[in-house]
Amino acid sequence: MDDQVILRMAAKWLIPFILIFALYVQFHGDYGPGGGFQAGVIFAAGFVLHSLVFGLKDTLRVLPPWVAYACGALGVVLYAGVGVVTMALGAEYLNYNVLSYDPEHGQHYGILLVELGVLITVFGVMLGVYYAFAGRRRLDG
Amino acid sequence: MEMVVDVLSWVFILGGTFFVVVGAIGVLRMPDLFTRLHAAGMTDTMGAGLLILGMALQSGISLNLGRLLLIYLFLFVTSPVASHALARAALLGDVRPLRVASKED
Amino acid sequence: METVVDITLLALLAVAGLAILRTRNLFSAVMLAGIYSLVAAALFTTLDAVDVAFTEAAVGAGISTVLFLGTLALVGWEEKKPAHRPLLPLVVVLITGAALVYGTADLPPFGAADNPVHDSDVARRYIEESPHEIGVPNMVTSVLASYRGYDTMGETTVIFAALVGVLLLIARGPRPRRVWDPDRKEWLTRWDDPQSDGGDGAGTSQGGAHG
Amino acid sequence: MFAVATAGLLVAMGMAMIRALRGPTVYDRVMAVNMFGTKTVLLIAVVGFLMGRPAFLDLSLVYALINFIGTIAILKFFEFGDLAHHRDDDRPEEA
Repeated sequence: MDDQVILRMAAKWLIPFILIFALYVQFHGDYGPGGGFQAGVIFAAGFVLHSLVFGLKDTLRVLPPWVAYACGALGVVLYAGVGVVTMALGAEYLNYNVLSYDPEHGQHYGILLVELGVLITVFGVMLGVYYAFAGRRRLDG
Repeated sequence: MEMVVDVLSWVFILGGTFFVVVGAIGVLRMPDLFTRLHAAGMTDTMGAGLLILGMALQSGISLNLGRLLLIYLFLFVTSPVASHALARAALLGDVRPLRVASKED
Repeated sequence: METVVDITLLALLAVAGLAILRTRNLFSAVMLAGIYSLVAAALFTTLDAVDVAFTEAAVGAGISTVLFLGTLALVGWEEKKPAHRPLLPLVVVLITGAALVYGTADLPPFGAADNPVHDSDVARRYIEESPHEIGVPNMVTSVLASYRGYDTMGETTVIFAALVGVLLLIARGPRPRRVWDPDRKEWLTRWDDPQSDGGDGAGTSQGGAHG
Repeated sequence: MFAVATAGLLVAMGMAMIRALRGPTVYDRVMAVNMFGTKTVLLIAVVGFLMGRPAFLDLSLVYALINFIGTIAILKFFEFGDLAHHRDDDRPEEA
């Protein structure tokens, strides 16, 4: 896809939309369909499109693999960390009621953080797996 | 007023459906890849455009209108680009357009 | 109308599935799998399972096509001829399918108001309490993220474990390649570096994974 | 009105499916898949209006974006045999 000016321009316009739309899916998940998992996949899809159109080498410069791997771990840590915080505040593990001044707000904060954790993990994992597959050469000699 | 909007959206949605079906028949019946691509493009622009216009008239001014416009915008950008990439890849991949034999031959 | 839509979509789904089974070209199988996923998402939508359809939309059409293609880049395009006759698997599948169809006879009718699921204490609790206990309009979110928070945490961990597994398997270390040995008439697995053209047969071990 | 559109879209999906099964070239299949994607986007939107659940439009939006990625991935894979190809790969090394 060397001289594909049209494709490059379209991708340049679309990728920011895809990333913003992923965030919309994430934060609109409380009201409509969607949530952390779907948002993470869509966010990763934006980077996949970048690597398809501009080449993996450029994408690796934008977002090196170690960042993807770190995201994969960070999300789980964030999710589990919310549980640790609720325990420190005197409630059961992952009981969000104590996160704010009243239970309903606490639930909102808890769900927000937990979904963010899911988003980060899914994004990191999808991109990490894609890098692992796309970065290898064809095996037949 | 409501009548007018209803009739208009009927017209647009029926027109969109017509183009979608005609495009699909074209994809099935046309003789080679590039003519088929032309038929498919008909579905994507006219069919999708008219259908979305009809639905937009039905939804009125709301969040759904914004979503419909975004869908149209994305289809408007992605499907011609995909068609172009496809036709280019096919040409590079040695699929030649069918030609009617000219009289000099 | 919805029944007609459901039946048509199910028929398309069956056609796509059979076509995936029939084709030996893995590349067209990937594309048919893309169609399969599109139809499945449309079906989930008509069945009102919007969150499932959303996941199918996000994963099935984009990412899984890309990952399938990434795999094809490593293993080649043609499916190998199976070494065994398909008769026994066919019998097994037919028996299993018949048992499953027999099982559906006992299922409550689709979408009926007095189905057991509406009677269960858990469902009633979620439906009645979640609006003022959690306060999130989308009940799927409140069940997934709050009521079943442990479950979702486990799932997130599983996804992370998938990354670790993929990285352990294919991201590092020597890269195997399949080489056709004309003398022995079979595929061999070579573990030398594909970039350097080392001596023929060096580091070759017999591959047992094929067929 | 939406019922008519739904029926038309289903018929068109069936025809696209036949094209995907018949081929004959790989590009015909790619085109059929891409067209099938557009049809699905429209079908989900129309069914949403038919059932009075316009929240389905979010789904159509996802498809409109993701379907493009799938098509580009297939085309790139078919052209280069891998997904990672970069335009520098085609240039001779400058010593």
